[in-house]
Amino acid sequence: MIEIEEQQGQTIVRPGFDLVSHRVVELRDTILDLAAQGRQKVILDLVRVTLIDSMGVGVVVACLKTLKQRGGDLKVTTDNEDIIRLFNLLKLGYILI
Amino acid sequence: MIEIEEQQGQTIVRPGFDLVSHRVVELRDTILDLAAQGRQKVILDLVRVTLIDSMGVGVVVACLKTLKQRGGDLKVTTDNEDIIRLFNLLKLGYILI
Amino acid sequence: MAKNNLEASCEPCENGFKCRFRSSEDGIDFVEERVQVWLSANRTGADAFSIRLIVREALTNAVFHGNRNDPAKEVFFTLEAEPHLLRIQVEDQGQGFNWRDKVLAPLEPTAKRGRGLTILQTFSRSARYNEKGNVLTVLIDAEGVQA
Amino acid sequence: MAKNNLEASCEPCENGFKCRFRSSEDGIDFVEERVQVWLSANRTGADAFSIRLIVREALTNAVFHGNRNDPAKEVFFTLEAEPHLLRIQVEDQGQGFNWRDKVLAPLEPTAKRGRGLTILQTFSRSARYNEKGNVLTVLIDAEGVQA
Ligand SMILES: Nc1ncnc2c1ncn2[C@@H]1O[C@H](COP(=O)(O)OP(=O)(O)O)[C@@H](O)[C@H]1O
Ligand SMILES: Nc1ncnc2c1ncn2[C@@H]1O[C@H](COP(=O)(O)OP(=O)(O)O)[C@@H](O)[C@H]1O
Repeated sequence: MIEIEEQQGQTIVRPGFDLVSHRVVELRDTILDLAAQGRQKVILDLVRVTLIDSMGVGVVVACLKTLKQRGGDLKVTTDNEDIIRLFNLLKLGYILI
Repeated sequence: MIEIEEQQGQTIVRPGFDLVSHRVVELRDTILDLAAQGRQKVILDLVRVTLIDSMGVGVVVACLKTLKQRGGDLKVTTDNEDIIRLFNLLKLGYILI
Repeated sequence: MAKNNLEASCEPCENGFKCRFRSSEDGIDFVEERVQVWLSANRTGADAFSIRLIVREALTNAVFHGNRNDPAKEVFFTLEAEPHLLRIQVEDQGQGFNWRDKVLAPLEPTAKRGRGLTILQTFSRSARYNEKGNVLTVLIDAEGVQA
Repeated sequence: MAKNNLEASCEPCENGFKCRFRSSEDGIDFVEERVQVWLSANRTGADAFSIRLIVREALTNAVFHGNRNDPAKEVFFTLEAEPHLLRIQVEDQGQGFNWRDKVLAPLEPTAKRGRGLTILQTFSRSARYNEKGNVLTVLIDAEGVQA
Protein backbone atom coordinates (compact mmCIF):
# COMPACT_ATOMS: atom_id res chain seq x y z
CA MET A 1 0.00 0.00 0.00
CA ILE A 2 1.22 3.46 -0.89
CA GLU A 3 -0.42 6.52 0.69
CA ILE A 4 -0.55 9.74 -1.29
CA GLU A 5 -1.28 13.13 0.20
CA GLU A 6 -1.21 16.68 -1.14
CA GLN A 7 0.30 19.38 1.03
CA GLN A 8 1.07 22.93 -0.06
CA GLY A 9 1.72 22.05 -3.67
CA GLN A 10 3.84 19.04 -2.77
CA THR A 11 2.87 15.41 -3.05
CA ILE A 12 3.75 13.22 -0.10
CA VAL A 13 4.27 9.58 -1.05
CA ARG A 14 4.31 7.13 1.86
CA PRO A 15 5.07 3.50 0.96
CA GLY A 16 3.79 0.97 3.46
CA PHE A 17 6.43 -1.68 2.72
CA ASP A 18 10.19 -2.10 2.72
CA LEU A 19 11.90 -0.84 -0.42
CA VAL A 20 13.68 -4.04 -1.37
CA SER A 21 14.00 -6.25 -4.42
CA HIS A 22 11.57 -5.95 -7.28
CA ARG A 23 8.82 -4.89 -4.91
CA VAL A 24 10.00 -1.33 -5.44
CA VAL A 25 8.55 -1.32 -8.95
CA GLU A 26 5.19 -0.36 -7.42
CA LEU A 27 6.76 2.72 -5.87
CA ARG A 28 8.43 3.71 -9.13
CA ASP A 29 5.20 3.36 -11.10
CA THR A 30 3.29 5.43 -8.55
CA ILE A 31 5.80 8.27 -8.68
CA LEU A 32 6.03 8.19 -12.48
CA ASP A 33 2.22 8.33 -12.66
CA LEU A 34 2.23 11.37 -10.41
CA ALA A 35 4.88 13.02 -12.58
CA ALA A 36 2.77 12.33 -15.68
CA GLN A 37 -0.14 14.11 -13.93
CA GLY A 38 2.07 17.13 -13.37
CA ARG A 39 2.67 16.42 -9.68
CA GLN A 40 6.41 16.76 -9.79
CA LYS A 41 7.33 17.96 -6.32
CA VAL A 42 7.49 14.77 -4.34
CA ILE A 43 8.32 14.13 -0.70
CA LEU A 44 9.04 10.45 -0.16
CA ASP A 45 8.10 9.76 3.46
CA LEU A 46 9.81 6.60 4.75
CA VAL A 47 8.05 6.49 8.13
CA ARG A 48 6.76 2.95 7.45
CA VAL A 49 9.95 1.67 5.82
CA THR A 50 12.42 -0.35 7.88
CA LEU A 51 14.81 -1.42 5.11
CA ILE A 52 15.97 -0.16 1.71
CA ASP A 53 18.40 -2.15 -0.41
CA SER A 54 20.37 -1.23 -3.52
CA MET A 55 17.33 -1.72 -5.75
CA GLY A 56 15.27 0.55 -3.53
CA VAL A 57 17.93 3.23 -3.62
CA GLY A 58 18.19 2.80 -7.40
CA VAL A 59 14.47 3.46 -7.80
CA VAL A 60 14.62 6.55 -5.61
CA VAL A 61 17.49 7.93 -7.70
CA ALA A 62 15.73 7.07 -10.97
CA CYS A 63 12.55 8.84 -9.83
CA LEU A 64 14.56 11.87 -8.73
CA LYS A 65 16.17 12.09 -12.17
CA THR A 66 12.84 11.88 -14.00
CA LEU A 67 11.24 14.48 -11.75
CA LYS A 68 14.21 16.86 -12.12
CA GLN A 69 14.08 16.54 -15.91
CA ARG A 70 10.49 17.75 -15.71
CA GLY A 71 11.39 20.67 -13.48
CA GLY A 72 10.31 18.89 -10.30
CA ASP A 73 12.18 17.48 -7.32
CA LEU A 74 12.20 14.61 -4.85
CA LYS A 75 13.25 14.72 -1.22
CA VAL A 76 13.33 11.88 1.28
CA THR A 77 12.15 12.26 4.85
CA THR A 78 12.90 9.75 7.60
CA ASP A 79 13.88 9.60 11.26
CA ASN A 80 15.41 6.15 10.84
CA GLU A 81 19.10 6.43 11.75
CA ASP A 82 20.02 3.37 9.71
CA ILE A 83 18.37 4.67 6.57
CA ILE A 84 20.01 8.08 7.03
CA ARG A 85 23.35 6.29 7.35
CA LEU A 86 22.68 4.26 4.21
CA PHE A 87 21.96 7.39 2.14
CA ASN A 88 25.05 9.10 3.57
CA LEU A 89 27.31 6.14 2.84
CA LEU A 90 26.07 6.10 -0.74
CA LYS A 91 26.81 9.83 -1.05
CA LEU A 92 23.11 10.62 -1.28
CA GLY A 93 22.74 12.58 1.93
CA TYR A 94 21.75 15.63 -0.11
CA ILE A 95 18.46 13.92 -0.95
CA LEU A 96 17.33 13.91 2.70
CA ILE A 97 15.24 16.79 3.99
CA MET B 1 60.16 8.17 12.45
CA ILE B 2 59.50 5.25 10.14
CA GLU B 3 60.66 1.75 11.13
CA ILE B 4 61.66 -0.65 8.40
CA GLU B 5 62.00 -4.39 8.87
CA GLU B 6 62.62 -7.32 6.54
CA GLN B 7 60.60 -10.46 7.05
CA GLN B 8 60.45 -13.42 4.71
CA GLY B 9 61.06 -11.39 1.57
CA GLN B 10 58.59 -8.72 2.60
CA THR B 11 59.39 -5.24 3.84
CA ILE B 12 57.43 -4.07 6.84
CA VAL B 13 57.06 -0.28 6.99
CA ARG B 14 55.87 1.09 10.33
CA PRO B 15 55.26 4.86 10.42
CA GLY B 16 55.47 6.41 13.90
CA PHE B 17 53.10 9.29 13.18
CA ASP B 18 49.55 9.93 12.01
CA LEU B 19 49.12 9.85 8.25
CA VAL B 20 47.60 13.29 7.81
CA SER B 21 48.24 16.39 5.73
CA HIS B 22 51.53 16.86 3.96
CA ARG B 23 53.36 14.92 6.66
CA VAL B 24 52.61 11.81 4.65
CA VAL B 25 55.19 12.84 2.05
CA GLU B 26 57.85 11.21 4.24
CA LEU B 27 56.02 7.90 4.07
CA ARG B 28 55.62 8.12 0.30
CA ASP B 29 59.32 8.88 -0.20
CA THR B 30 60.33 5.98 2.04
CA ILE B 31 58.18 3.50 0.14
CA LEU B 32 59.29 4.80 -3.26
CA ASP B 33 62.93 4.49 -2.14
CA LEU B 34 62.30 0.89 -1.14
CA ALA B 35 60.67 0.21 -4.50
CA ALA B 36 63.68 1.72 -6.28
CA GLN B 37 65.88 -0.71 -4.31
CA GLY B 38 63.79 -3.60 -5.54
CA ARG B 39 61.94 -4.07 -2.26
CA GLN B 40 58.48 -4.15 -3.77
CA LYS B 41 56.51 -6.33 -1.42
CA VAL B 42 55.48 -3.93 1.31
CA ILE B 43 53.41 -4.44 4.43
CA LEU B 44 52.34 -1.09 5.85
CA ASP B 45 51.92 -1.66 9.58
CA LEU B 46 49.70 1.02 11.14
CA VAL B 47 50.17 -0.06 14.76
CA ARG B 48 51.41 3.42 15.74
CA VAL B 49 48.91 5.34 13.62
CA THR B 50 45.78 6.77 15.24
CA LEU B 51 44.44 8.80 12.31
CA ILE B 52 44.60 8.80 8.52
CA ASP B 53 42.94 11.50 6.45
CA SER B 54 42.23 11.76 2.73
CA MET B 55 45.82 12.76 1.97
CA GLY B 56 47.10 9.76 3.91
CA VAL B 57 44.79 7.42 2.03
CA GLY B 58 45.85 9.06 -1.24
CA VAL B 59 49.49 8.32 -0.51
CA VAL B 60 48.78 4.70 0.38
CA VAL B 61 46.89 4.26 -2.91
CA ALA B 62 49.63 6.01 -4.91
CA CYS B 63 52.31 3.76 -3.37
CA LEU B 64 50.22 0.68 -4.06
CA LYS B 65 49.92 1.68 -7.74
CA THR B 66 53.65 2.24 -8.13
CA LEU B 67 54.50 -1.05 -6.43
CA LYS B 68 51.99 -2.97 -8.55
CA GLN B 69 53.40 -1.47 -11.74
CA ARG B 70 56.76 -2.91 -10.72
CA GLY B 71 55.31 -6.31 -9.99
CA GLY B 72 55.13 -5.73 -6.25
CA ASP B 73 52.27 -5.24 -3.81
CA LEU B 74 51.24 -3.32 -0.72
CA LYS B 75 49.01 -4.52 2.08
CA VAL B 76 47.90 -2.64 5.16
CA THR B 77 47.79 -4.21 8.61
CA THR B 78 45.99 -2.66 11.57
CA ASP B 79 43.79 -3.62 14.52
CA ASN B 80 42.33 -0.14 14.72
CA GLU B 81 38.59 -0.45 14.16
CA ASP B 82 38.25 3.15 13.04
CA ILE B 83 40.94 2.82 10.42
CA ILE B 84 39.44 -0.43 9.15
CA ARG B 85 36.09 1.36 8.86
CA LEU B 86 37.72 4.23 6.97
CA PHE B 87 39.27 1.90 4.39
CA ASN B 88 35.98 0.02 4.04
CA LEU B 89 33.94 3.19 3.55
CA LEU B 90 36.35 4.30 0.84
CA LYS B 91 35.96 0.91 -0.90
CA LEU B 92 39.56 0.01 -0.06
CA GLY B 93 38.90 -2.89 2.26
CA TYR B 94 40.71 -5.19 -0.18
CA ILE B 95 43.99 -3.51 0.77
CA LEU B 96 43.76 -4.75 4.39
CA ILE B 97 45.44 -8.01 5.33
CA MET C 1 5.52 -16.44 4.17
CA ALA C 2 4.57 -19.87 2.84
CA LYS C 3 5.10 -19.70 -0.91
CA ASN C 4 3.68 -22.62 -2.81
CA ASN C 5 6.42 -22.97 -5.34
CA LEU C 6 9.26 -22.10 -3.07
CA GLU C 7 11.82 -24.86 -2.87
CA ALA C 8 13.91 -24.00 0.08
CA SER C 9 15.23 -25.65 3.21
CA CYS C 10 16.99 -24.64 6.35
CA GLU C 11 18.82 -26.56 9.08
CA PRO C 12 20.80 -25.67 12.17
CA CYS C 13 24.57 -26.10 12.14
CA GLU C 14 27.22 -25.46 14.76
CA ASN C 15 26.70 -21.91 16.07
CA GLY C 16 24.28 -20.97 13.31
CA PHE C 17 22.27 -22.35 10.44
CA LYS C 18 22.35 -23.18 6.75
CA CYS C 19 19.75 -22.67 4.03
CA ARG C 20 19.52 -23.60 0.38
CA PHE C 21 16.95 -22.59 -2.21
CA ARG C 22 16.30 -22.68 -5.93
CA SER C 23 16.85 -19.31 -7.56
CA SER C 24 13.88 -17.02 -6.93
CA GLU C 25 13.12 -13.77 -5.23
CA ASP C 26 10.94 -15.60 -2.71
CA GLY C 27 14.04 -17.53 -1.69
CA ILE C 28 15.67 -14.26 -0.69
CA ASP C 29 12.70 -13.34 1.50
CA PHE C 30 12.70 -16.84 2.98
CA VAL C 31 16.34 -16.60 4.08
CA GLU C 32 16.01 -13.03 5.32
CA GLU C 33 13.15 -14.19 7.53
CA ARG C 34 15.20 -17.11 8.88
CA VAL C 35 17.97 -14.63 9.68
CA GLN C 36 15.57 -12.36 11.55
CA VAL C 37 14.23 -15.27 13.56
CA TRP C 38 17.75 -16.43 14.42
CA LEU C 39 18.84 -12.91 15.39
CA SER C 40 15.93 -12.45 17.75
CA ALA C 41 16.72 -15.79 19.43
CA ASN C 42 20.47 -15.11 19.72
CA ARG C 43 21.92 -12.02 21.32
CA THR C 44 24.74 -11.10 19.04
CA GLY C 45 24.93 -7.36 19.60
CA ALA C 46 25.15 -7.11 15.82
CA ASP C 47 23.28 -4.40 13.98
CA ALA C 48 20.10 -5.98 12.56
CA PHE C 49 19.72 -3.41 9.79
CA SER C 50 23.25 -4.05 8.48
CA ILE C 51 22.72 -7.80 8.57
CA ARG C 52 19.36 -7.73 6.78
CA LEU C 53 20.86 -5.43 4.15
CA ILE C 54 23.98 -7.52 3.67
CA VAL C 55 21.96 -10.73 3.44
CA ARG C 56 19.65 -9.25 0.80
CA GLU C 57 22.47 -7.80 -1.30
CA ALA C 58 24.48 -11.00 -1.19
CA LEU C 59 21.48 -13.18 -2.07
CA THR C 60 20.22 -10.81 -4.77
CA ASN C 61 23.59 -10.98 -6.53
CA ALA C 62 23.71 -14.77 -6.16
CA VAL C 63 20.20 -15.24 -7.59
CA PHE C 64 20.23 -12.66 -10.37
CA HIS C 65 23.88 -12.24 -11.39
CA GLY C 66 25.31 -15.61 -10.36
CA ASN C 67 22.46 -18.01 -11.17
CA ARG C 68 20.75 -15.63 -13.66
CA ASN C 69 17.49 -16.46 -11.92
CA ASP C 70 17.65 -20.01 -13.32
CA PRO C 71 15.48 -22.15 -11.00
CA ALA C 72 17.60 -25.17 -11.89
CA LYS C 73 20.43 -23.51 -9.96
CA GLU C 74 20.57 -23.23 -6.21
CA VAL C 75 21.90 -20.74 -3.70
CA PHE C 76 23.59 -21.92 -0.49
CA PHE C 77 23.55 -19.69 2.56
CA THR C 78 25.35 -20.15 5.88
CA LEU C 79 25.34 -17.98 8.99
CA GLU C 80 27.75 -18.80 11.81
CA ALA C 81 28.62 -17.01 15.02
CA GLU C 82 32.31 -16.71 15.89
CA PRO C 83 33.78 -14.79 18.81
CA HIS C 84 32.72 -11.16 18.26
CA LEU C 85 31.81 -11.85 14.65
CA LEU C 86 29.10 -13.24 12.44
CA ARG C 87 30.25 -15.02 9.32
CA ILE C 88 27.84 -15.16 6.38
CA GLN C 89 28.63 -17.21 3.32
CA VAL C 90 26.66 -17.21 0.07
CA GLU C 91 27.46 -19.56 -2.77
CA ASP C 92 25.83 -19.57 -6.19
CA GLN C 93 26.10 -21.97 -9.13
CA GLY C 94 27.05 -19.36 -11.70
CA GLN C 95 30.30 -18.79 -13.55
CA GLY C 96 31.76 -16.39 -11.03
CA PHE C 97 33.02 -12.97 -12.12
CA ASN C 98 35.98 -10.67 -12.17
CA TRP C 99 35.33 -9.30 -8.69
CA ARG C 100 38.78 -7.66 -8.45
CA ASP C 101 37.68 -5.08 -11.00
CA LYS C 102 34.10 -4.80 -9.84
CA VAL C 103 34.84 -4.12 -6.17
CA LEU C 104 37.03 -1.21 -7.24
CA ALA C 105 34.42 0.26 -9.59
CA PRO C 106 33.65 3.88 -8.69
CA LEU C 107 30.59 4.53 -6.56
CA GLU C 108 28.39 6.75 -8.74
CA PRO C 109 25.86 8.48 -6.48
CA THR C 110 23.49 9.27 -9.35
CA ALA C 111 23.59 5.91 -11.14
CA LYS C 112 20.52 3.67 -11.14
CA ARG C 113 22.51 0.53 -10.39
CA GLY C 114 25.82 -0.69 -9.08
CA ARG C 115 25.48 -0.16 -5.30
CA GLY C 116 25.36 -3.79 -4.16
CA LEU C 117 29.09 -4.38 -3.85
CA THR C 118 29.57 -0.99 -2.21
CA ILE C 119 26.93 -1.82 0.39
CA LEU C 120 28.53 -5.21 1.04
CA GLN C 121 31.89 -3.53 1.61
CA THR C 122 30.75 -0.52 3.63
CA PHE C 123 28.31 -2.29 5.98
CA SER C 124 30.56 -5.23 6.83
CA ARG C 125 33.86 -5.80 8.55
CA SER C 126 35.04 -7.51 5.39
CA ALA C 127 33.49 -8.96 2.22
CA ARG C 128 35.66 -11.28 0.15
CA TYR C 129 35.14 -13.62 -2.81
CA ASN C 130 36.79 -16.90 -3.63
CA GLU C 131 39.03 -16.75 -6.70
CA LYS C 132 36.24 -17.70 -9.10
CA GLY C 133 33.74 -15.24 -7.63
CA ASN C 134 30.80 -17.53 -6.83
CA VAL C 135 31.38 -17.75 -3.08
CA LEU C 136 31.12 -14.60 -0.99
CA THR C 137 32.19 -14.53 2.67
CA VAL C 138 31.12 -11.56 4.76
CA LEU C 139 32.26 -10.85 8.32
CA ILE C 140 30.11 -8.62 10.50
CA ASP C 141 31.01 -7.21 13.90
CA ALA C 142 28.99 -8.76 16.70
CA GLU C 143 30.27 -7.72 20.12
CA GLY C 144 27.83 -9.93 21.90
CA VAL C 145 28.94 -13.28 20.51
CA GLN C 146 31.07 -15.24 22.98
CA ALA C 147 30.91 -18.50 21.06
CA MET D 1 52.70 22.65 19.45
CA ALA D 2 53.91 26.27 19.73
CA LYS D 3 54.66 27.34 16.19
CA ASN D 4 56.47 30.65 15.90
CA ASN D 5 54.72 31.97 12.88
CA LEU D 6 51.32 30.61 13.67
CA GLU D 7 48.70 33.32 13.85
CA ALA D 8 45.75 31.69 15.47
CA SER D 9 43.35 32.34 18.30
CA CYS D 10 40.67 30.49 20.14
CA GLU D 11 37.91 31.55 22.53
CA PRO D 12 35.04 29.83 24.29
CA CYS D 13 31.50 30.48 23.11
CA GLU D 14 28.14 29.20 24.30
CA ASN D 15 28.36 25.38 24.46
CA GLY D 16 31.64 25.23 22.58
CA PHE D 17 34.44 27.35 21.17
CA LYS D 18 35.59 29.33 18.16
CA CYS D 19 39.00 29.54 16.50
CA ARG D 20 40.41 31.61 13.66
CA PHE D 21 43.77 31.32 11.94
CA ARG D 22 45.66 32.56 8.92
CA SER D 23 45.90 29.91 6.20
CA SER D 24 48.59 27.37 7.06
CA GLU D 25 48.89 23.69 7.78
CA ASP D 26 49.96 24.49 11.34
CA GLY D 27 46.61 26.18 11.79
CA ILE D 28 44.90 22.87 11.03
CA ASP D 29 46.99 21.11 13.70
CA PHE D 30 46.28 23.94 16.14
CA VAL D 31 42.51 23.60 15.77
CA GLU D 32 42.59 19.80 15.84
CA GLU D 33 44.44 20.01 19.15
CA ARG D 34 41.88 22.46 20.57
CA VAL D 35 39.16 20.03 19.52
CA GLN D 36 40.88 17.12 21.26
CA VAL D 37 41.27 19.15 24.45
CA TRP D 38 37.63 20.19 24.34
CA LEU D 39 36.48 16.62 23.70
CA SER D 40 38.39 15.24 26.64
CA ALA D 41 36.88 17.91 28.93
CA ASN D 42 33.32 17.40 27.67
CA ARG D 43 31.60 14.06 27.59
CA THR D 44 29.78 14.09 24.30
CA GLY D 45 29.63 10.40 23.52
CA ALA D 46 30.75 11.38 20.02
CA ASP D 47 33.30 9.31 18.18
CA ALA D 48 36.67 11.06 18.52
CA PHE D 49 38.13 9.51 15.38
CA SER D 50 35.22 10.75 13.22
CA ILE D 51 35.47 14.23 14.69
CA ARG D 52 39.23 14.53 14.24
CA LEU D 53 38.88 13.29 10.68
CA ILE D 54 36.00 15.63 9.84
CA VAL D 55 37.79 18.60 11.38
CA ARG D 56 40.94 17.91 9.38
CA GLU D 57 39.11 17.39 6.07
CA ALA D 58 37.00 20.50 6.51
CA LEU D 59 40.00 22.65 7.47
CA THR D 60 42.25 21.21 4.77
CA ASN D 61 39.70 22.14 2.11
CA ALA D 62 39.24 25.61 3.61
CA VAL D 63 42.99 26.30 3.72
CA PHE D 64 44.06 24.74 0.43
CA HIS D 65 41.02 24.91 -1.87
CA GLY D 66 39.14 27.86 -0.37
CA ASN D 67 41.96 30.21 0.66
CA ARG D 68 44.53 28.65 -1.68
CA ASN D 69 46.93 28.67 1.25
CA ASP D 70 47.08 32.48 1.10
CA PRO D 71 48.21 33.63 4.57
CA ALA D 72 46.37 36.91 4.03
CA LYS D 73 43.15 34.89 4.21
CA GLU D 74 41.74 33.43 7.40
CA VAL D 75 39.76 30.35 8.33
CA PHE D 76 36.99 30.53 10.96
CA PHE D 77 36.10 27.46 12.95
CA THR D 78 33.23 26.92 15.40
CA LEU D 79 32.30 23.86 17.44
CA GLU D 80 29.04 23.88 19.37
CA ALA D 81 27.20 21.22 21.33
CA GLU D 82 23.47 20.89 20.72
CA PRO D 83 21.18 18.22 22.15
CA HIS D 84 22.57 14.89 20.87
CA LEU D 85 24.63 16.65 18.22
CA LEU D 86 27.86 18.51 17.66
CA ARG D 87 27.74 21.27 15.07
CA ILE D 88 31.00 22.19 13.37
CA GLN D 89 31.20 25.18 11.05
CA VAL D 90 34.17 26.09 8.87
CA GLU D 91 34.29 29.29 6.86
CA ASP D 92 36.99 30.29 4.40
CA GLN D 93 37.61 33.52 2.50
CA GLY D 94 37.77 31.94 -0.94
CA GLN D 95 35.39 32.19 -3.88
CA GLY D 96 33.32 29.20 -2.93
CA PHE D 97 32.69 26.40 -5.42
CA ASN D 98 30.05 24.44 -7.23
CA TRP D 99 29.53 21.98 -4.38
CA ARG D 100 26.31 20.57 -5.89
CA ASP D 101 28.37 18.88 -8.60
CA LYS D 102 31.34 18.01 -6.41
CA VAL D 103 29.41 16.23 -3.67
CA LEU D 104 27.90 13.97 -6.33
CA ALA D 105 31.25 13.16 -7.96
CA PRO D 106 31.86 9.40 -8.06
CA LEU D 107 34.03 7.93 -5.34
CA GLU D 108 36.98 6.41 -7.22
CA PRO D 109 38.66 3.89 -4.92
CA THR D 110 41.93 3.93 -6.87
CA ALA D 111 42.28 7.69 -7.40
CA LYS D 112 45.01 9.61 -5.58
CA ARG D 113 42.70 12.46 -4.60
CA GLY D 114 39.08 13.38 -4.21
CA ARG D 115 38.12 11.64 -0.95
CA GLY D 116 37.62 14.70 1.27
CA LEU D 117 33.97 15.39 0.44
CA THR D 118 33.16 11.67 0.63
CA ILE D 119 34.68 11.46 4.10
CA LEU D 120 32.77 14.55 5.22
CA GLN D 121 29.52 12.99 4.02
CA THR D 122 30.07 9.43 5.22
CA PHE D 123 31.44 10.19 8.71
CA SER D 124 28.86 12.84 9.63
CA ARG D 125 25.14 13.00 10.17
CA SER D 126 25.04 15.74 7.54
CA ALA D 127 27.51 18.02 5.76
CA ARG D 128 26.06 21.02 3.92
CA TYR D 129 27.44 24.15 2.26
CA ASN D 130 25.99 27.62 2.02
CA GLU D 131 24.96 28.59 -1.51
CA LYS D 132 28.35 30.10 -2.35
CA GLY D 133 30.32 27.16 -0.99
CA ASN D 134 32.67 28.87 1.46
CA VAL D 135 30.81 27.90 4.65
CA LEU D 136 30.51 24.24 5.57
CA THR D 137 28.26 23.06 8.39
CA VAL D 138 28.71 19.51 9.65
CA LEU D 139 26.44 17.77 12.17
CA ILE D 140 27.85 14.83 14.12
CA ASP D 141 25.90 12.45 16.34
CA ALA D 142 26.75 12.90 20.02
CA GLU D 143 24.43 10.90 22.26
CA GLY D 144 26.02 12.28 25.37
CA VAL D 145 25.23 15.95 24.83
CA GLN D 146 22.26 17.12 26.92
CA ALA D 147 22.89 20.84 26.33
N1 LIG E 1 27.52 -13.63 -7.64
C1 LIG E 1 27.83 -12.98 -8.78
N2 LIG E 1 28.06 -13.66 -9.92
C2 LIG E 1 28.35 -13.02 -11.09
N3 LIG E 1 28.48 -11.67 -11.18
C3 LIG E 1 28.28 -10.94 -10.08
C4 LIG E 1 27.94 -11.53 -8.83
N4 LIG E 1 27.81 -10.55 -7.93
C5 LIG E 1 28.05 -9.38 -8.57
N5 LIG E 1 28.33 -9.60 -9.87
C6 LIG E 1 28.68 -8.59 -10.90
O1 LIG E 1 29.06 -7.39 -10.25
C7 LIG E 1 28.30 -6.29 -10.76
C8 LIG E 1 28.08 -5.24 -9.68
O2 LIG E 1 27.17 -5.74 -8.72
P1 LIG E 1 26.40 -4.74 -7.75
O3 LIG E 1 27.39 -3.78 -7.18
O4 LIG E 1 25.63 -5.56 -6.79
O5 LIG E 1 25.45 -3.87 -8.69
P2 LIG E 1 24.18 -4.27 -9.57
O6 LIG E 1 23.66 -5.56 -9.02
O7 LIG E 1 23.23 -3.10 -9.37
O8 LIG E 1 24.69 -4.36 -10.98
C9 LIG E 1 27.04 -6.91 -11.32
O9 LIG E 1 26.46 -6.10 -12.32
C10 LIG E 1 27.54 -8.25 -11.85
O10 LIG E 1 28.11 -8.06 -13.11
N1 LIG F 1 36.25 25.23 0.62
C1 LIG F 1 36.38 25.00 -0.69
N2 LIG F 1 36.55 26.03 -1.57
C2 LIG F 1 36.68 25.82 -2.89
N3 LIG F 1 36.68 24.59 -3.47
C3 LIG F 1 36.53 23.52 -2.66
C4 LIG F 1 36.37 23.66 -1.25
N4 LIG F 1 36.26 22.43 -0.72
C5 LIG F 1 36.33 21.56 -1.75
N5 LIG F 1 36.50 22.20 -2.92
C6 LIG F 1 36.56 21.60 -4.28
O1 LIG F 1 36.05 20.28 -4.22
C7 LIG F 1 37.00 19.35 -4.76
C8 LIG F 1 36.90 17.99 -4.07
O2 LIG F 1 37.40 18.10 -2.76
P1 LIG F 1 37.85 16.80 -1.95
O3 LIG F 1 36.77 15.75 -2.10
O4 LIG F 1 38.19 17.22 -0.58
O5 LIG F 1 39.10 16.20 -2.73
P2 LIG F 1 40.57 16.79 -2.93
O6 LIG F 1 40.79 17.80 -1.85
O7 LIG F 1 41.44 15.58 -2.80
O8 LIG F 1 40.55 17.36 -4.32
C9 LIG F 1 38.35 20.03 -4.61
O9 LIG F 1 39.27 19.56 -5.56
C10 LIG F 1 37.98 21.49 -4.83
O10 LIG F 1 37.90 21.78 -6.21
